[in-house]
Amino acid sequence: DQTPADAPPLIAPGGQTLGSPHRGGTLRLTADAGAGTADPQVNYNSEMITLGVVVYDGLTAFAKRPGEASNIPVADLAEALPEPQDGGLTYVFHLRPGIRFSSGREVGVRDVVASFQRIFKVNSPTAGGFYGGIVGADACLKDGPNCTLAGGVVGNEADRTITFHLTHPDAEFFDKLSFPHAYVLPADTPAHDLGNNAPPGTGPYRIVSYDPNHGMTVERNPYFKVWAPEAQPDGYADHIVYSYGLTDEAEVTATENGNFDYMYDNVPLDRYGELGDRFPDQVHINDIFGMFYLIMNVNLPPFNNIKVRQAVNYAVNRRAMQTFYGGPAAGSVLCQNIPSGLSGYEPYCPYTKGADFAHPATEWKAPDLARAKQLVAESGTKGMHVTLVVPNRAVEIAMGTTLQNMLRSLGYDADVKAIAFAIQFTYIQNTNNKVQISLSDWYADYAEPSDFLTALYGCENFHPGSDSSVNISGYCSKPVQALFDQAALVSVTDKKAGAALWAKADRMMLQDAPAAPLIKMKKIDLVSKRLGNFYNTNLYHMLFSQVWVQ
Amino acid sequence: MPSAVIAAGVLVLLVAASLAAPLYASRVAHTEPFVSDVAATVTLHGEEIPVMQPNNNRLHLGLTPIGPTWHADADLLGADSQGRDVAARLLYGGRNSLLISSCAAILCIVMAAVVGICAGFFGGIVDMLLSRLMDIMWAIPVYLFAISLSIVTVSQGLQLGPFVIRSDNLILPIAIIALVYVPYAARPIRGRVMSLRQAEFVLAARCLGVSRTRILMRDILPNVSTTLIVLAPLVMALALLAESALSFLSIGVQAPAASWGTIIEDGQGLIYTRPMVAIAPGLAIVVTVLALNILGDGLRDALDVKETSRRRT
Amino acid sequence: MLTALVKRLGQTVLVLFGISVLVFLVFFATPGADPSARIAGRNASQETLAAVRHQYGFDRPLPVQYVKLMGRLFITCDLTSFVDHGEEVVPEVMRAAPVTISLVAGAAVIWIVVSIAMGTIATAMRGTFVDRGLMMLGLVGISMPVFWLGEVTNLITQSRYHDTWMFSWVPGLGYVPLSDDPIGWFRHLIIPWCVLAVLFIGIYGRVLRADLVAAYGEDFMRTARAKGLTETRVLLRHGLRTSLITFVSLFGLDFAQLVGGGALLTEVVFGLQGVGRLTYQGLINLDLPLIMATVMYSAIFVVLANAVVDLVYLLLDPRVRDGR
Amino acid sequence: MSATAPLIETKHLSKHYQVGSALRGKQTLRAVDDVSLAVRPGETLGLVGESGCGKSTLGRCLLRLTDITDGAIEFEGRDITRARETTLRPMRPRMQMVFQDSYASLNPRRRVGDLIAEPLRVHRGPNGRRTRSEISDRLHELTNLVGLPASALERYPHEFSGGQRQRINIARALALSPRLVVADEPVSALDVSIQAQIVNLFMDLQDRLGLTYVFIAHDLSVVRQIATRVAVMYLGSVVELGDADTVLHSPAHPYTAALISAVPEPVVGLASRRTLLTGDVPSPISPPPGCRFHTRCPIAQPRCRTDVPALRDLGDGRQAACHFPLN
Amino acid sequence: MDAEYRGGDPLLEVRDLTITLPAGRGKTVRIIENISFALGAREIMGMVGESGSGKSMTALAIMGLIDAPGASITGSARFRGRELIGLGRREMRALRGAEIAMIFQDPMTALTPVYTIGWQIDEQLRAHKRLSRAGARARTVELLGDMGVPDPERAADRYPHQLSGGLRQRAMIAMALSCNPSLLIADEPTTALDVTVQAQILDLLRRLRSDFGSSILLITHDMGVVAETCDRTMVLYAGNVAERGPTGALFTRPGHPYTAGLLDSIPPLHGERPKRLPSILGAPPNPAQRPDGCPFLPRCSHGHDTCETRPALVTVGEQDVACVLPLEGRPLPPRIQPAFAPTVFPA
Ligand SMILES: Nc1ncnc2c1ncn2[C@@H]1O[C@H](COP(=O)(O)OP(=O)(O)OP(=O)(O)O)[C@@H](O)[C@H]1O
Ligand SMILES: Nc1ncnc2c1ncn2[C@@H]1O[C@H](COP(=O)(O)OP(=O)(O)OP(=O)(O)O)[C@@H](O)[C@H]1O
Ligand SMILES: [Mg+2]
Ligand SMILES: [Mg+2]
Repeated sequence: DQTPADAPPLIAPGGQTLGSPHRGGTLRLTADAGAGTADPQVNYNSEMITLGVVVYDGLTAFAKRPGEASNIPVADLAEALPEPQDGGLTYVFHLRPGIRFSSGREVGVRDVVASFQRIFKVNSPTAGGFYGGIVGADACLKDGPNCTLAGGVVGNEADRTITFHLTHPDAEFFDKLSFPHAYVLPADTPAHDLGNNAPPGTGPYRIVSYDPNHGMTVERNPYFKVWAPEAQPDGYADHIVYSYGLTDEAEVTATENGNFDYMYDNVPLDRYGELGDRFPDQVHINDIFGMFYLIMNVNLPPFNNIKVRQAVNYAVNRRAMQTFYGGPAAGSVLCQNIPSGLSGYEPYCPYTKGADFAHPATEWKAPDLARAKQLVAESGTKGMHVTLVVPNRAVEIAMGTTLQNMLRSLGYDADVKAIAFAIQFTYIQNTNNKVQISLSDWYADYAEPSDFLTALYGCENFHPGSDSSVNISGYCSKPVQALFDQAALVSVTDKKAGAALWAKADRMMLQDAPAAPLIKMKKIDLVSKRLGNFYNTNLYHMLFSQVWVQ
Repeated sequence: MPSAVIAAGVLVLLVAASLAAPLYASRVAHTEPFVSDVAATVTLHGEEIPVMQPNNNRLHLGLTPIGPTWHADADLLGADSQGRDVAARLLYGGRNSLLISSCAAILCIVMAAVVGICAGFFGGIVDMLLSRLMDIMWAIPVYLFAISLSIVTVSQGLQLGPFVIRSDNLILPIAIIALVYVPYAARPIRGRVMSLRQAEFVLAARCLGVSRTRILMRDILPNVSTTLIVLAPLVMALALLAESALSFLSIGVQAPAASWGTIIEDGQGLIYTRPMVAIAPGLAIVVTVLALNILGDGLRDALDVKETSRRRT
Repeated sequence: MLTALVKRLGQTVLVLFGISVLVFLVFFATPGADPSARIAGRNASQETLAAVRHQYGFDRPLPVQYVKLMGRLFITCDLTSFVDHGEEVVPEVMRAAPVTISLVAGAAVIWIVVSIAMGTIATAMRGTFVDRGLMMLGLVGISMPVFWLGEVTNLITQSRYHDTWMFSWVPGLGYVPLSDDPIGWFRHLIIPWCVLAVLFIGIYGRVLRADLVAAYGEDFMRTARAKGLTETRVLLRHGLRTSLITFVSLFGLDFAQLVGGGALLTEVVFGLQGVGRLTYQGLINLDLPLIMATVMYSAIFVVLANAVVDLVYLLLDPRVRDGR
Repeated sequence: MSATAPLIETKHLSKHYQVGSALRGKQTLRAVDDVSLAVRPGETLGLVGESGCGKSTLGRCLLRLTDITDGAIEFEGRDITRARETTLRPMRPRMQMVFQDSYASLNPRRRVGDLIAEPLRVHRGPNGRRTRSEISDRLHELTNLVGLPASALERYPHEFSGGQRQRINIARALALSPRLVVADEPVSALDVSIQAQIVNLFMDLQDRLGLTYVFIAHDLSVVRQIATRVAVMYLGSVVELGDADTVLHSPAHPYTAALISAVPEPVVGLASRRTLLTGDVPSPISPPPGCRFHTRCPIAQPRCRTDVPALRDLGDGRQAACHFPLN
Repeated sequence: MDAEYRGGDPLLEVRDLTITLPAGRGKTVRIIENISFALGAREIMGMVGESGSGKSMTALAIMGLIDAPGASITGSARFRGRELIGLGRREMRALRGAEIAMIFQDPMTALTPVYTIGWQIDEQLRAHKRLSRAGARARTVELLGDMGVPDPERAADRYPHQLSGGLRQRAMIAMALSCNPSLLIADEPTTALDVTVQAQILDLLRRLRSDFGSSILLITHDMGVVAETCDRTMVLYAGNVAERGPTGALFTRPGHPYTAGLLDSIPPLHGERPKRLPSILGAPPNPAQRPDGCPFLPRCSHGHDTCETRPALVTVGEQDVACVLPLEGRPLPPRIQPAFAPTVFPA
């Protein structure tokens, strides 16, 4: 039996590591509800993905290391990260031998190929976005059930290689392969959404049962052996049990009382003081790639006027937004589209008191209402009716109220409307709903600037009349789009040059101001007293395999 | 009926206090209860203190609104998570809550009276259809309706002929609450009308050649009025409780405006640190509902006298 | 007899049909409620969206969708949630039912016992301050919003005074099946029971007192007293027994409504995964299959309860039995 | 219309109710069964019988206050058997009713003046719609007529005693100067001392206004006092019909005889002379076959168990439904 | 002992019974004023009077069943020499149903609708006697049989609503008699019944005296019922005794104008039909607005000055009369008894 000590325990930033390494026991997790299907190729919810990373593997994986190091893809089921060939159009992976699914079967080349076909067969949400660049994906998107990806993903059983052919070079190809939807599942996994029945995986754990309204039980995968501790280390706890059903408030109380070791949901704001006073050692604060931003519809008045959008950017009190999110410890003011920690980030803030595009500041200081009012006056849109749509959650409503005050002080007849959280995000995307301005949050799928730029403002992501149109502002600028494309292309070969281009694109877009970035969020994790070795990865929060319980 | 008189007094007091909300906010508390201001300060014992108090613990996480100071000019009942004076919002909230619930109660009683009287008086197929309709209404989840309506009204508003109802229009919660409790109120009315229909004085009226409509208006309706009057405070109490849920679903009272329901919802998130934010409007609801019920009981007793003065033989 | 049954059944089907059509229409009339994009996932490509739409049949005419939905709900019973894709809603409701029944049954026992005690004591001491005090207490119970009361109770028992001797025995929120751990079951539920019962204690206590006081004026009570029976016997065997008829009919409907999901707020506040919470989940996620399943379940329960109440009426009241 | 033509006449009138719970199945209750009667102008027909024998139902049928199952009714020579409410409405002023329960028949929420004026408001007078002053004059006339103080008009029914309430009822029934008044046990609920006042009032009014009464009562002595003719009902049917004095002095039907004999009279020492019937009135849902009275009849013969006796003329202006009439 | 009672030791002796009830706003109203009477063993005494004259109240006071809050009962009611007014609850309960039983007007509402009549009779038996269930039921069936209920065994298992009015009243009587009470108070036992059934029940009541040896206080407003059933009669008017005495005397020579008026206003069933019925003007006074003097004064055709003070009961001949006329030497004329009814059925 291998000890998990193979992966050196690392001290996570924030709280303390308690106790000594301990293998065994049950890790008890709580969340207010399950998070959809247990099919890892379909589920797109961070709650499920966080658990999935200790159950499944792809050819590559984001390194299971604490902090920044976890942004980087490393070889997982593949022997090594291959060098791109054909100028970034071809990748050849060698599959590691001797790895077994929790069903006992060894992972073979055909499992890998089938898994990629399955992405399209089950209409995986990222099928188009992430894997549309594979040769043959077009046909698969049109006719999922008969997807072969012929010529796109080619397996060779004899030398255990899998060759990918892309239609165009992709700097983020490894990121996409590391993404959970590209997990390798047994080839005989049914080609439909599996619902509550999780398929076998290769990670240290396997899902024994799942009921999205009651809970989930996870136990060790008996066939697991560590092959690359960086990609998939062994776990400490013998069992992981998820219980659903408590409200966020109740989750905090229960975790404080030691009934659970970790709560998935965000700690409600009003409990922060109590946590700081009584349980500081059990709280861990970590950066995540998530932000709040105020989206303006560039096709609807008054926000079809660039001056108005800039005015909003000048007027918005980012500090107040930060306060509503829990103060400086819980989030940082965000002035630009690329948050810190990503390539392309540069300290840069044109929209603050005493700054403009000619003289940008490095950080946000205060709103510039006078300037904003002047811009509004110039735009001639004063007095128009503006409706701000926010999701009906306490934090967003508080932010919305303040933003409404801001819009009113700019001279607009402003309303704030909170709509059901469940549909808020699809609702604001659809141009038919004529949403003028809306508040939303956004989380990155992986640590690349494109996830904040191309995804949210790329022309290809604007689909009028569709519920799926993440370019909510409807922004599409030829020069900016050209920069996006160039940055993506350059990044394939030269990350550094690419970063500079991303930064340039960000600055250009900021001037057009299709949105007003507000804050970058942090994740505040509350754990039980007995949980040790808190271990945070940037993308997937606490890594369940690396914490121990006494 | 001294208890009923006291209850009526309490209600009058509540209404008066709510009406005086602007006075309280501007003259006494010197606060602007609809503007969130996280940087605001209040003066207490000559000392300036921030309304949103930073947590000076190791983590410096979050801000906690000031708790009850018990000084009318400085956040009497404390502040909410947006730094707004809870006491002032409570008074403003009373206006909306009382308005919505009383209008809803009246509307509900009127609709229930129409339905109950038609079902009870005409009987037969009319009764069957109306009763089943009531069953359907009773079983429909209100909140589904509310969520849908809130979404419909958010952007374009609800188009009703020439009228556009926006989501902050108080007609919406009033109408929804009224509709929801129609089956509840219509049932006893129907029963009462069914027994009245058999009453000898209705037979007497028919014998006099009085038309059905006139019998309905002159003989049935006045006798149902007792039932209606007794039901009204009960429905109003229920409406008060329902209003809170609807406000949460963005129907009716919209942020930053307040109602007791929305304040409870705000307070729900503060219940562990500043329970007063939720407890105060909760108590306001309890007191109002209590007073309404006592008033209802008193009314019933008072109105019942006439019916029972008849000596039992 | 048979025709009456058939008629009743017909009306029931009519009601269920009406409710389902309304729920269905309301759902699809809601802008943004189209589940395709939510099922497809954030940032899904248009092709994926179209594929999902086709796969779930959202591109079919509404009546076809309705029939399919109803068929899967009632006939094949394999209707799955839009949100938790593989989740079959019918078994889910069935799994949630025992939780709700545990909650409601326990609360019912409490509210019946306490309200009967309250009603009879108040009647026996009518006019005194005990009577007035009890009735006032009942009113306070009626006036408290249940979710508020639940939160405040949680605040006290789970957080503020959880460490004191008074509430240290209170387990965390949630549910333990009776078969697994009877004592745990009891300890988990006792507080939710009380909170849920408070409202009904108020209502039933007051209703019972009113009925009992009215019964006091009845001739048969006078007869019973003239027989030389003790006051207690007169009150309990004659007064209470006859007043119980209203009580029982009220109880039947309330019980059914609660078992059908009416205890939604209590379940949510106390983290009990019952039918009410399921309804709540369905509503906040706008998950039509789940909403439909819980609403239909609740409606069937209410209709069933109506029938049972009629039956119990027959048992309790010999007059009704003979159709007089 | 000739002088002897009946004001109201029923031919084989029947009224059946459907009763019983849905669960146990419906049953037919024959409240009134095959009744043929005629009431001539100016006379008083007394209708007697035990509780539940169908007196009130018959009274209501006469005025078409309920639908009729079978048979026919003519009022003033006009067939009103199937007349609709709208057709009947113009005839209502000429046919009125006074009810037993003086309280229940007055809407407790309306003032007495309002109640009495109701028929005046809904029906046109001889010169069109009545004016306020016409109505008020008529109200005072009516209160005088029935012996109510003028102040009564402003008060509510519950402020009056039973006797006064019955006067209000009578005033209302008389407001439109009807020809026919059906009085359904108008004195049964009253104390004896008040009962006499009301009976006198009825008789006075008949003298003064030439009214025709159908007077329903279960008290034989009251019926004897007021009626010119008497119809005795048993289980929905008329068993004896004839001149009041004749019927009550020498009854032909054994039931009538038993009824008379059972009346307790304020005369000491009479009790021993009673002829007691045994058993109770059978249910109208399952009436006995043959003569309906045979189960309690002291002189029943085997034939009574099978043959239904028809109402036969006995010569002296009397009719009885008995195979073996007395006298 | 009042002048009128001439038997041995009375079974029940009521003296100056006064019942005062609160009438709101701190006022009180005297429902019953200084009523006295005595009832001998195996005697049937009638109590007549119009509705509201206080008949039921008197009976309930004797039974200790007045529990209206604020009610005050003064005077005395001795049963076998034992004071009933103010008797402890427990002692009263032991008497009630066992020694003194009561039956009520409407047998439909006076029986608990949800229990079989057998159950209800058993209950009374077992409340006072140590009897097994089966023993109680046997006695119940026997009693029902005694009351002339056909097929008593099955009747015992029926619910009140399943029985006809007559049978229900028989069940009530059986229940009242179940413990062999020495005093039976019957509060309008036949008012809700038809005449033919009423005759049967009255017949039954009369037989009780011989079969069970009970005394009966028969409350009614029907002079005919009294004439037919009672040995002695007491006439109540507005909470006061107007007249009392042997029934025969009272009917032939009524001493009080009210008694006379009452008797006259009953339409005769035989003989001459009066053109108009003699009637008493007006209506009985509301207990709260009772005149200070003779309560009958406002309606009395003989009223004069001396009636302004309340007249005391005086013995005139066989009766006691609360009227000044006999004392003033102007007694009412004797009443002409109506003719006897002919026998209709062949013997
Ligand atoms: N609306 C009705 N539905 C069903 N049955 C009825 C209805 N009205 C009367 N009956 C029944 O019809 C029969 C005759 O009733 P009706 O009231 O005419 O009797 P009655 O002679 O007036 O009796 P009473 O002296 O008690 O007034 C009774 O058995 C009664 O129960
Ligand atoms: N609980 C009570 N409170 C106040 N007044 C009462 C109460 N009970 C009876 N009374 C009044 O007492 C008076 C006598 O009532 P009681 O019932 O003894 O009359 P009664 O002679 O039995 O009349 P009836 O013939 O109607 O039964 C009536 O005026 C009645 O209104
Ligand atoms: Mg009748
Ligand atoms: Mg009485």
